[in-house]
Amino acid sequence: MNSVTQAKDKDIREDLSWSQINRDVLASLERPRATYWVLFALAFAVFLVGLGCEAYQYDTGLGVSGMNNPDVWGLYIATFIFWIGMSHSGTLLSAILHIIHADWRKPIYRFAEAMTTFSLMTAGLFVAVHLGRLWEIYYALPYPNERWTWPNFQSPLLWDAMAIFTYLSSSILFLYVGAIPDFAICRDYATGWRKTFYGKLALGWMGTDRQWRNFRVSYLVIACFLIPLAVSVHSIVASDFAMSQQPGWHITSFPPYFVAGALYSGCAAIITLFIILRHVFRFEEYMTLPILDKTARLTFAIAMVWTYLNCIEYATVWYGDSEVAKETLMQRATGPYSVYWWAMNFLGSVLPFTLIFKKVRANLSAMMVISLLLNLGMWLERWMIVTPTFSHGYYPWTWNHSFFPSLVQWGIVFGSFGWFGMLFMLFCKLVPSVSMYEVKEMVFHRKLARLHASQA
Amino acid sequence: MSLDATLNDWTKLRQTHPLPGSHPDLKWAMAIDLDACTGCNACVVACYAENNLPVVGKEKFAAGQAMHWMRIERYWNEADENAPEQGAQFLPMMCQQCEAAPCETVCPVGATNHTNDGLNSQVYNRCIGSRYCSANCPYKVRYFNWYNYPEQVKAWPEPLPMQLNPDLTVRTKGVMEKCTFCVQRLTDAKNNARTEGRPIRDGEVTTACAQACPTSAITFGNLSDAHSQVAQKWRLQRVELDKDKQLKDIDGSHPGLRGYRIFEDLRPYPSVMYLERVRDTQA
Amino acid sequence: MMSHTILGSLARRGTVRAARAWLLGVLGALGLALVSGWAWAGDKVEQPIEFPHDIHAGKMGINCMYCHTYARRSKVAGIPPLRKCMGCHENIESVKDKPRIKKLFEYWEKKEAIPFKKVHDLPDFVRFNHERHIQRFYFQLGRPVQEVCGYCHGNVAGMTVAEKVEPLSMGWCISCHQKDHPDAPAGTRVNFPRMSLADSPAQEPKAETSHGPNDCWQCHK
Amino acid sequence: MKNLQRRDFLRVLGWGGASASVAACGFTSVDSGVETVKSYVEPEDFNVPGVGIYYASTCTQCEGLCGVVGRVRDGRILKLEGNVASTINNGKLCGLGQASVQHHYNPDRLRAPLLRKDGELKPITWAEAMPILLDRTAATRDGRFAFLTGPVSGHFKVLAGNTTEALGSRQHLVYDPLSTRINRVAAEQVLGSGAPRLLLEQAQVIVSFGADFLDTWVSPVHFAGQYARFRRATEDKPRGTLVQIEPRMTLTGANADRWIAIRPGTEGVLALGIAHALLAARPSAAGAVPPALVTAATAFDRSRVLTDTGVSAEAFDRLVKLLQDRSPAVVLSGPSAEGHVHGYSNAQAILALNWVLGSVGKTVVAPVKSPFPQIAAESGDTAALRQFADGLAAGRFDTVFIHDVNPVYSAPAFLKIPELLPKAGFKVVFAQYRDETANLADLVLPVDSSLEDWGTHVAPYQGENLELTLQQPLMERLYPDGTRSVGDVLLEVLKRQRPQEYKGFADYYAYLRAALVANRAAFAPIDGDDEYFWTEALSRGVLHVKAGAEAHGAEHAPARLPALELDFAGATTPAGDPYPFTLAPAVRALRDGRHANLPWLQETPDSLTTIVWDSWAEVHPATAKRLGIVDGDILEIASASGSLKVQAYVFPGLHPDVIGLPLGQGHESMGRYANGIGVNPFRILDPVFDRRTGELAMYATRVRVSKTGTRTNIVSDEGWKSGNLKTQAGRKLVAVLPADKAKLSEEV
Repeated sequence: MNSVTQAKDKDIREDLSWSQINRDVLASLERPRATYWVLFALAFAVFLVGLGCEAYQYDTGLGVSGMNNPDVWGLYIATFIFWIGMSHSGTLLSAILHIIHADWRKPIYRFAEAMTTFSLMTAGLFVAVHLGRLWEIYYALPYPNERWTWPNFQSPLLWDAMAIFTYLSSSILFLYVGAIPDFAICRDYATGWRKTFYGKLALGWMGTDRQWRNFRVSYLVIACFLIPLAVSVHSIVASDFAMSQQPGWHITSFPPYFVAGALYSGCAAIITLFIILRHVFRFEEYMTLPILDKTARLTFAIAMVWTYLNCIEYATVWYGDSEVAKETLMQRATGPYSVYWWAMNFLGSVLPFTLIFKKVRANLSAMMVISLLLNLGMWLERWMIVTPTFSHGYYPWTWNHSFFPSLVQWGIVFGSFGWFGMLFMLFCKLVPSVSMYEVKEMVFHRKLARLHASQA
Repeated sequence: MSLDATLNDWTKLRQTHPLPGSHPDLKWAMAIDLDACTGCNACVVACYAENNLPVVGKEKFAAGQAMHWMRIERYWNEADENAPEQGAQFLPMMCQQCEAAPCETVCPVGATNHTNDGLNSQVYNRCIGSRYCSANCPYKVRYFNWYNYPEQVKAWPEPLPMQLNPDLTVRTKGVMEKCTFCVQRLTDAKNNARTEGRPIRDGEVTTACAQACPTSAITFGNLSDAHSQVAQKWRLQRVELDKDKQLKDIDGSHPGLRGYRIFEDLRPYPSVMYLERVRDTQA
Repeated sequence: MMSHTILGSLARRGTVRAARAWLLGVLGALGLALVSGWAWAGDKVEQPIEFPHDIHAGKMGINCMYCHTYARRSKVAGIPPLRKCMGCHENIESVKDKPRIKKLFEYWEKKEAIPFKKVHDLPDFVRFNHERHIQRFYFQLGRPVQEVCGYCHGNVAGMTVAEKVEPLSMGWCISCHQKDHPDAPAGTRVNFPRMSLADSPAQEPKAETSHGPNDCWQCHK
Repeated sequence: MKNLQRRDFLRVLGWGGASASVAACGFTSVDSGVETVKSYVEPEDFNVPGVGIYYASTCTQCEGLCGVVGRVRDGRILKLEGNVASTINNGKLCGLGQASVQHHYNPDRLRAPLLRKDGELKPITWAEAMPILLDRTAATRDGRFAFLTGPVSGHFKVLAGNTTEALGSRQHLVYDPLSTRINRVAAEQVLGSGAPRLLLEQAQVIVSFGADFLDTWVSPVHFAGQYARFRRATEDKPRGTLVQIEPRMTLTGANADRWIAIRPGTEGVLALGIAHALLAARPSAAGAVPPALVTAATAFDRSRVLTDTGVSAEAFDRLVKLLQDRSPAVVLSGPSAEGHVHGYSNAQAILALNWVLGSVGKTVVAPVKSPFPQIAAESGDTAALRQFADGLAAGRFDTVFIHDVNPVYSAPAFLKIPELLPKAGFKVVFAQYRDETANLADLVLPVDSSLEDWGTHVAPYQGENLELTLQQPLMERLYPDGTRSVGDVLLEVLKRQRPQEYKGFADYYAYLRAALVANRAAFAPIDGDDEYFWTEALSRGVLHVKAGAEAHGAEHAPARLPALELDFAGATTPAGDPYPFTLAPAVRALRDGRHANLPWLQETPDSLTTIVWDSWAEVHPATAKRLGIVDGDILEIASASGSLKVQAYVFPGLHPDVIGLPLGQGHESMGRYANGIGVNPFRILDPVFDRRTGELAMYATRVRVSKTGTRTNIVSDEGWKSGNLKTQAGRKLVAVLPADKAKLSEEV
């Protein structure tokens, strides 16, 4: 009884034995709940749908996406930003919280980081998908070639590509380095092909204190390197818009606005996956309600920041000198897309207030729904940046108030979720999605702390 | 190789307005007299004929995927929208060949550049179809090949392909295209002039639209040649290429001036000057 | 120092060797990309009549432009009209019985053009202008015609049917146009990527502004 | 022979160029030995591969007959430009003219003659076709022959006439669905010439009663050029002012300084009202005007005119004042004023204003008279079709030739052409496409496109000097065994009928050449032998006909206005009409539908509505409001003679009692680009005819409008799908400057 209440308000039970942690976590690699396979199959199916649509579009031409002269970007770029955004939470949890020594992050940062990596990969897909001539994509790479040409270094799109690739590679590195000790554990417990597999990954980790020392330092270095990178990436994505001529796009406050939005949707996504993993891998002991509670509070805070910056954006337009930009803003609020726009504002700024109730934060199913809705809101935000602006730009003759993406476009967008889910599920099955050694540290420190307290 | 050139000239790359006298020899430009323009569409068809534009058909037109590089826009007065006693207003709109073109800076592969004779070039075979240029074009005069018109859509059933102009390509799926001021004609003219070792004569070459226009509303020529017709028109209207505010706008002292450029306040410095439509209010 | 120790620790596992292999691989790929432009391999083309350039241009030393008469007047060099061949060969009794000449006469009887195969073909988005180059190098700079044509077509006087000996790739074009040889007018030098705005006269000499492959449209259509 | 070499030059080269450029800009093979390069066997030395050469010819797309030059490269005609040598279009060319290359390259062209065998049209060869044609025509019993053509001129007219004659018939019927005959007859009567020269650029005011001279009327490109000069100001002449008065806005109306919507059919009343007001203010003018008109005018006082025409008092007074203040003026009468039962009276009253304003001899002068009446233009009329129909009904024809017209499509339903045509014994249709009429023929002979054929033309409306324009092939036949020149065929017929006269001529080309060379004295001198004359003529494309001394100048206009026969009965419609609206058929680039299969024209947005690839019914906003009609509603437009369903387009440029309906669409058999697109208003025209000329009254059909309940999306270029934006939304795109502020005379 006592221990139960203990478990309720503590981030993690302090009487967890090392061996139990290993057993529980390694179990996730062996025999997850059946839900896992259901989800995986679902993700895979959705991915196949997207793949089909893309194949069709690749062969027929982008026209099948229903895009047209004013609206040349449609959902692809919107969803691209969305996925870039998703990627930020991982860094937030693992790197930032790591540096500020918030140890409650430890059980959940691993999958958050995986999320970073995979959502970046998904985002990268959209860059390719929305190209008219995907097969010529290498023109954008600055490499010495027989044409003796360079890409255009002025183009924010190029900065984008560079930033994203840097971010992707370093976050993969971060993820990998952070997991080396766990790979070693897997190696020690595994048999058959898995032994060699984890053996290779573990890079011969022995756990000697020299290794630990180097490990800690390098981990810290990458973390410090990653944080500014994460911020810069989304700022650069924002500059795709901020640096253009479109009314309602060239707004100075876009970069921070985008970063906030990114962290926001990231946190929401973490909550979703948190709940899913907790269920399918029986991680009740590690992904505990108090941690969820903390994450939820963090989400709420970021939601407020985002709301603030959102208002800033409207204000800058409203008090700015560009009549057309103002017109576009009004168009969003009153025009054909107003439904989505209001939905976006409601989901993004009002809904988070439900998170101030402890009851809600403690209710898994409620949190599941809310987190999904928050992300829907964030996705709508991206779409509201792209489409209404195109549909009502400077030039009235080409206004198109009735643009709506074709099924092919939707198919590809949904497919991307399938692709992400597939990779993520695969990852959780192959790599411990809870960092064993860090949970052990956590438990150890907590114990220690209490001992000190009791002695004092 | 010219990465160093790029880096050396970084400041120049970030330049946001044209330098005076940047085209000492050649600067192609237009003057379009909206009082003469009757909206008869001759220029539009001429453009189709000259530039291998695909006919996309009703369905794709409805989807907003038309490929007319030049379009005639028809506006009614706000005042008499229901009884247009002043008639309609027509505006031929094509790529304005901006001096500080918003489309140029954003292209990831540098497929659209500024040429030395002041054109905004579009290199079809370099384009990868990111459509960023179109997104950034305030006039929305860039047209994207949403489909493979020559092969898959079959926009030119036999024997129509025989009409295609061999001086320029038929663009394929996934590339951006736009009005080029009939650059294939200009290149030939420059070539002949060079062979004969002389500067290009005014009126020696013109665009398909200008050539067809039954009322000669479109004047095309070399703005750097002070005696060319187009240069005279610009001068007379006191419109200057590298200004974003013309005399006309600055003070009311010149009510008679008709010359203006569209969206000048966005500072793209277009190469097309329009002359205001004139209406007799006594009639 | 720090990173050094890290490497040190990893070195035991021989990962540095792996890393080195990686590096080499990447460099190799780049190198390949760079060189690929020179993989031209102009294979010999089967022609309806194996025209002996070596005899006409080589042995006889006939001026290229005597037959290729369009090259100096048009962007397209074209193929000499049949009448051109007959102009001489009608009166050259000595070779009338040679198989190739027989073929020639057959075509002439049928009043039918000889379907020669294109040897030096460019992508259709490229606008190469023979007239320009011949006007400059042959007429203005007075260089020997075989040298001038040879810049791109190689030593045709040494071949029977023409063969492609140069890559004719964009980089290859630039390799000339970028060279600073004394007689290259400033304007024919190339910079990529082009600046977003026309360069000020201060930066580029006047000669450059109106011509020269400084703008993409000079060569791309 | 020169000609043969020319044709050799026009032979298509192995056109690697374009075929490749179709595949261009994606991956293209640059491997050696893939493409072939050919050259001509014996080229002219001006013939350089890769260099386009321009050849002069004539544009036969409309009756304007502009001179054109075609850019020919590697044996392919690529594009047409205006011919600067022609004083009709002075180097300019309209969209319709530009599009004629698509008639030439049209994928739906007939490539072999068709013969009706057991009810089916089956392809045969020319070798089979010609004997059949010759025998059947030879078998025609005396005089039982009719030749229905479109407007003709030049030597083809002569050939057609002679063919008809040779078969003992007088029935060479020249049919033009969009005939301007009422105008011609009235002008003949009032101004002394059917096609007087209009010096628009010298006028300060143009008042046009529905004459769409910028887009479709008589000689649009010529008038557009004049219009530009008319708008320009010089020291001695201010910018001209255009007032357009019509029930439905035409392109010309859209360019007017003042556009006045008038109740259809009351144009004559307004004209007389103006005359009355002017005479009242300036009795001196009455000198030139017969008392008949003066008295006639007195009946039309201001108040009556205003009530009849529905023109606002303010507009009326402004107009009168304008005409009083500024001179010279031109008054034009157009189809919408003439297409009524009293159209002739309207036209007379309107044209008479030129006398009242003293324009005759100033801005309206007599044209140069042609010394060759036999090749002068013969503009068609609709009476010819009625005559044809009557002949068919009476079974008066053993053989009929139909060329350059499509009566089955363009005839009003009440004429029952499709039902009557079978009554003719043997129906030969010369056609480029298997159109509606060809479908009913016994023998369909595919003809050359206008860019493959020879010909001479004399435009009905001439510029400052009388011109004979030459038409020559700009390219070898696309289908050498498939198509032939009508001229050649007729010549064959004539050789069969009158061997003696015609055996001299190898073909139509030889005939033309002989004819012109024989008459070279009549043209502006070209020295050199006949050979040179001929080549020179071809390279110019235009021959200036020396006008006889007697033929020049204004003195040919009658000294004073002859008496008018005015009869406005039926000008105003009875109340309680079951058909409350008047139908205004709008003529567009498609003209009478003969150009509906040109993709460029279909894809080019209509100037005023910007609608593409479709028909539409124009409804005035007020009317739309009253009937609850919005854009895209499918309406049923019903007249007493038929009905059709078409999408609604709310259009301000209308008199509220008028429904606008564009002509030219609604083909059943005109090729892939025309079939099943839009509706054909010709079908529902009422049998109303002009009292005097018997011409079909095109603008007199009364209709009723009802919603069918279905709706569609209008496909237009106009701010497409943005709540149908009609204005500039506060942007400065088209700026307008009041004329009194502008300093046009200082401009270049």
